[in-house]
Amino acid sequence: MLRYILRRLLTILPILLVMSLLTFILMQKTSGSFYDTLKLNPQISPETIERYIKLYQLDKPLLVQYFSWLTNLFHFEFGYSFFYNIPVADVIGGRLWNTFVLSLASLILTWGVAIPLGIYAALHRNKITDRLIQFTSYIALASPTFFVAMLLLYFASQSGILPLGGMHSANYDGMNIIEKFFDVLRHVAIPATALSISSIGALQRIMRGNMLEVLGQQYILTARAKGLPENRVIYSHALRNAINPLVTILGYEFAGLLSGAALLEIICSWPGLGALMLTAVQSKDIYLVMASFLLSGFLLIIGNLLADVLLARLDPRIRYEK
Amino acid sequence: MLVELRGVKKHFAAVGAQNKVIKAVDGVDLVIKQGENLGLVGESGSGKTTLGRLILKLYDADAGSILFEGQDWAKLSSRELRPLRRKVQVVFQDPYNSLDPRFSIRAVLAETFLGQKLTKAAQEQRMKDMLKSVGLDEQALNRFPHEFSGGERQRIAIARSLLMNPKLLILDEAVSSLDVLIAAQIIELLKDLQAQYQVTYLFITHNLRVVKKLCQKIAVMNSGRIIEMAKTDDLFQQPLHPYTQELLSAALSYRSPKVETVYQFGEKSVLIDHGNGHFVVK
Amino acid sequence: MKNRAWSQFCENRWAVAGLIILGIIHAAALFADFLAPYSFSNEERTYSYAPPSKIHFRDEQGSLVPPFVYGAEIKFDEYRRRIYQDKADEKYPLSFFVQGDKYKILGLVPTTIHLFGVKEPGRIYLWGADSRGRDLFSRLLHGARISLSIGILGVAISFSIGLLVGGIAGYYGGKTDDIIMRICEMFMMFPGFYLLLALRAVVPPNFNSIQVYLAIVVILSFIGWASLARVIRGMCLSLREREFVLAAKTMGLSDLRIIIRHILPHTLSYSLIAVMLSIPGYILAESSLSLIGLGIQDPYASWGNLLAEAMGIVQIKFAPWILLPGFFIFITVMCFNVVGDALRDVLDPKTSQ
Amino acid sequence: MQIKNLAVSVNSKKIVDDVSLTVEERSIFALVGGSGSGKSTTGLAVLRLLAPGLEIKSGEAIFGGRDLLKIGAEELRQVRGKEIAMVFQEPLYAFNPVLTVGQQIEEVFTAHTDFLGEKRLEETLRLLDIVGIKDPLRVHKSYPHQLSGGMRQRAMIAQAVALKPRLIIADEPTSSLDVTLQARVMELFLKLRDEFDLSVLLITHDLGVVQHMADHVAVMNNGKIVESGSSGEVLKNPKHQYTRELLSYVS
Repeated sequence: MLRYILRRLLTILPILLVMSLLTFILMQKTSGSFYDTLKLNPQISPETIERYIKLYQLDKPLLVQYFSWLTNLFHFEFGYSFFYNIPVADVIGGRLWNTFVLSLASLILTWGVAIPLGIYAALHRNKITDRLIQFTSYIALASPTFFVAMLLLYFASQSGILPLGGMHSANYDGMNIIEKFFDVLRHVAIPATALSISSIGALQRIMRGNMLEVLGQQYILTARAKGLPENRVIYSHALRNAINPLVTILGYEFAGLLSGAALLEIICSWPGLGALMLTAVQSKDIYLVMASFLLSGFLLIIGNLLADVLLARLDPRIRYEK
Repeated sequence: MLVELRGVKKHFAAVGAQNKVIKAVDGVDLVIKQGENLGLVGESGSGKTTLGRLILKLYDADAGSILFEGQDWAKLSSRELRPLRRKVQVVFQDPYNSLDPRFSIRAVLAETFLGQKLTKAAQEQRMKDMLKSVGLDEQALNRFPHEFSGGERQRIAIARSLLMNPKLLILDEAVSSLDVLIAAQIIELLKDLQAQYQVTYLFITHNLRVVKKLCQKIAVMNSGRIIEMAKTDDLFQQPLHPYTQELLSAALSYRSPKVETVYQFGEKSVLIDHGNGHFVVK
Repeated sequence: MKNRAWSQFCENRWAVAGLIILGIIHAAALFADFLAPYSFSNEERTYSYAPPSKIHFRDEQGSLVPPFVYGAEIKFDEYRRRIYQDKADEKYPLSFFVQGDKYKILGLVPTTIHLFGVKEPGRIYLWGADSRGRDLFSRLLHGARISLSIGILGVAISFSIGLLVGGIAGYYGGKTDDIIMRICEMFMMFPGFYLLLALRAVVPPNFNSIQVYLAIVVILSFIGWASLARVIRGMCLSLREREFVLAAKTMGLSDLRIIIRHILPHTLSYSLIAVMLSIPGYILAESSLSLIGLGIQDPYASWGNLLAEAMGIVQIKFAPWILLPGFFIFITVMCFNVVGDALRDVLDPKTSQ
Repeated sequence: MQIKNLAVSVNSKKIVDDVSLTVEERSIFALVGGSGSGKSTTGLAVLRLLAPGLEIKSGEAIFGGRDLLKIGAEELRQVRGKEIAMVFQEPLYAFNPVLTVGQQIEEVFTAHTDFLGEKRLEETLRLLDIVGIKDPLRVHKSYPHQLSGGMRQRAMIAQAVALKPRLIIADEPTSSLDVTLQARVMELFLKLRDEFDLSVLLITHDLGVVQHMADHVAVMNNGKIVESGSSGEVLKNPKHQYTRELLSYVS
């Protein structure tokens, strides 16, 4: 299992390295080097400038700079944000958590709705309710997340029930822990819903298909022939087999989830990694771009590992080489 | 001597596990004579299918040599090999997979004429004749594989093979996925066609009862080796190796003497002649 | 075989409708200059957020006259928002094949003829105007050009890469296959949007519009080829072992013939499905990028940057028509999905067996 | 058990037509036919396990004084697994891949008895031992894919005899096994019949099996029984053309 995890890490690391090198060099070439930006910025104290020039060997060739940036990463030194005028690490920590909250909320919503719907539709195949679910799913599947988000924001502005952006209310700091939880929940509702709509459509369709396929399997016949109650046949025999393939998909879904989350963070001004990355790209804040990019890869690895561990627990046929 | 195998080996890397090889074919000597049908019998994993594909040159042998009409195909370039290939043809087990689903039966059969100078009319006539010999209507030409039953597809596959005028036709579990009755009809058909087309069969199967009708000689395979080889009647009357005995008693009477199913062989175990062309591994 | 598939496809009424709609949208994009009364950059700032023009067929007396629109009288409310009212004495008849902005038919023949329009200083806003008083209908048609062509170009490029790379991996197998597949996995596993942003960050700021457009196409293809390559490779790998291919091999057919006649045709129907189902991804990616201001830049129009106007919630209330680009994206994506799914039902041997 | 005039149809086309047969106590009854003859459908219909789309048109299946085709769902459930058990052709597919073999056998006890966990385990291990599995504890903890084909089929049979049913319906129980294993599994059936006093409805395409195992035989073709009788009688002296054909390919 450990070896498998390492292997997974090794697949994602090369792309992070190559991409970061590419970004590092090209951004410096196209929009000015750190060195110049740093020197020209009157808001940064000379001491700070001195410190970073030494830390990142900014007076040396680009490749040397890249490697010193890379080695500094291992000391959790992410560089300096020109846009925010503070070290990148200070900006980014909370952002990572916020993106995680949004992704998790969307994931829970998607699975919480799609799985029961899929099961229900499969058990009521071709009945009117099933057709309705399939039709709605089709529409949901084609709805662009950003468009859904805009519509939701518009309706929220008309009704005033939900906040129109951000992650906290103004008086967040004065709340107790339960109030804080519900405050975040109210804020996350719109971006998470928008992010989930089309995934729910897709996942529901897959779940329904899997369930129908599993119900036609012979072990279901065996279970019935054993005289098991119908509930047990469906929930203990069919369900697990129908869900397992979905967990496999989950690994690849994380990439999509993070991408979608990034877009919605921007639209709903959710203070996450994606929104940060956009600011960084727009303001050519090089260290921030690099750090955001690397951390998105980090989030992805965590998500994938969780999915793999889950799958290994659920399906005895999966054995990662020991 | 149609085909001659000498010390043929083929090993595969085991899937998933490193440094482990599956010795699919592990030192096989075998001779197939013109007109003498050979039944190659073994259970799943015995290496019989791999052996068939080695003779077909779909795999390259790791060791040993395979001579076809005295010629070693491994020494030929792919350009030299291609025209020779038509001499060994194959009918596979799965009738649903052995015909390209996008080809009409006419297209399937017409492919056999590539490289031959035949007029369209002559081709058409030969295809029709062939379909008739395998017991199908000439209407079949315009239809597609999915419109036929499993047995009919096998007949088409046989027709395609025979249109190539092969010397050797390998039947790789060719009737195993068919219903008993249909299987028996196909066996009868093969028997009838043999005289007409001057072809020799190598029948690969797990079912001793199937080869009994068709083959003059039987070779029993286990763990990548041939463990016994004899004329069909001799083998049925006097099986010498305990595994053959078990196989026979299971196939004919559903009684099983308790013996090991997988045998280990040392490097030196060889086939010993017991007279009258009856060989048993020592 | 082909005909059977086609007639089966035609039985699916949704799919046929989808195909027709896609045809109309693409044709409209192709002839956008002619169909649209204005060019994409023709602006009249006094008409900021002008509502859709009402086309009248009857005059004040109620008698039937050639269609016309009224001129607009602009007032301001207490929040200094524009209020548009018809001027009863200013009528602009709607005419066909009128003179207007210059353009070239299909980029070749210069002309000034537009399908319809009204005489200056009157303006016709079929679906309303944007903040700068540009005609949304015209901009939507021009935007369709960019949005749709990015989808098609992007798929074409990444598909060529995917077919080539997947074919190589599938045909040679072994080590080559291993390495290529590791690379594919890397691309597939990475969150595309972050990759998109990172790549966008390295596009020089001094690029002109066409260069940005091409850069976006290249970036999208660069991210998208991997999943197609993986599928093609998988198919080649399994086809190679199919018994009819083995049989063809024993018949002494050449590798080239086997690949062309027996292997590729089997990947083609899948490829067609994959193309249909992946175009929406490219359209959406371009829209997202343009929506957040990193894609197609004003004054050029794409559905994404048109929708960017709707990011301000206030505007939606007073000019709801600015949401239209969103519906167009939705309809197009929907149609591609419907057609792609129907194609799969018809062509995928797994479901048709 | 007695089946009377059973008819099953799909889309109003009859695939089992007017089938009647009687399985005596402690006997092995073979239902023989080619694929598509309706023999499997007959077996499934008795326990009302037909796939959606297949419909029982008429007939009775009398078992222990009740008509299985008429009793209520709960009563039927009590019969399934407890009084009539089934063994299927391919044990790899007939076992749920994500549950251990032990869990699946124990389910039979959970569904029909109030045995506690320990008693269930004990019983299961005893059953696995009876069907000739050498290390029952390992098999109990294994997932289906970890066992060989022969082992799986033995475990399947253990599951079937768990509650000493009076009848086992075995649908091609050996067709997916290698010949040598086929023989061993068939012997197991004979042994269990004697040990548990049960009857077997053996559905097969292989008259060879019938020859050595069955007391009675019925030959099916195109949904109809074309010939039936004691197996010695039918095999020695086949009346129907189809039986003769089938038989000619066996010897």
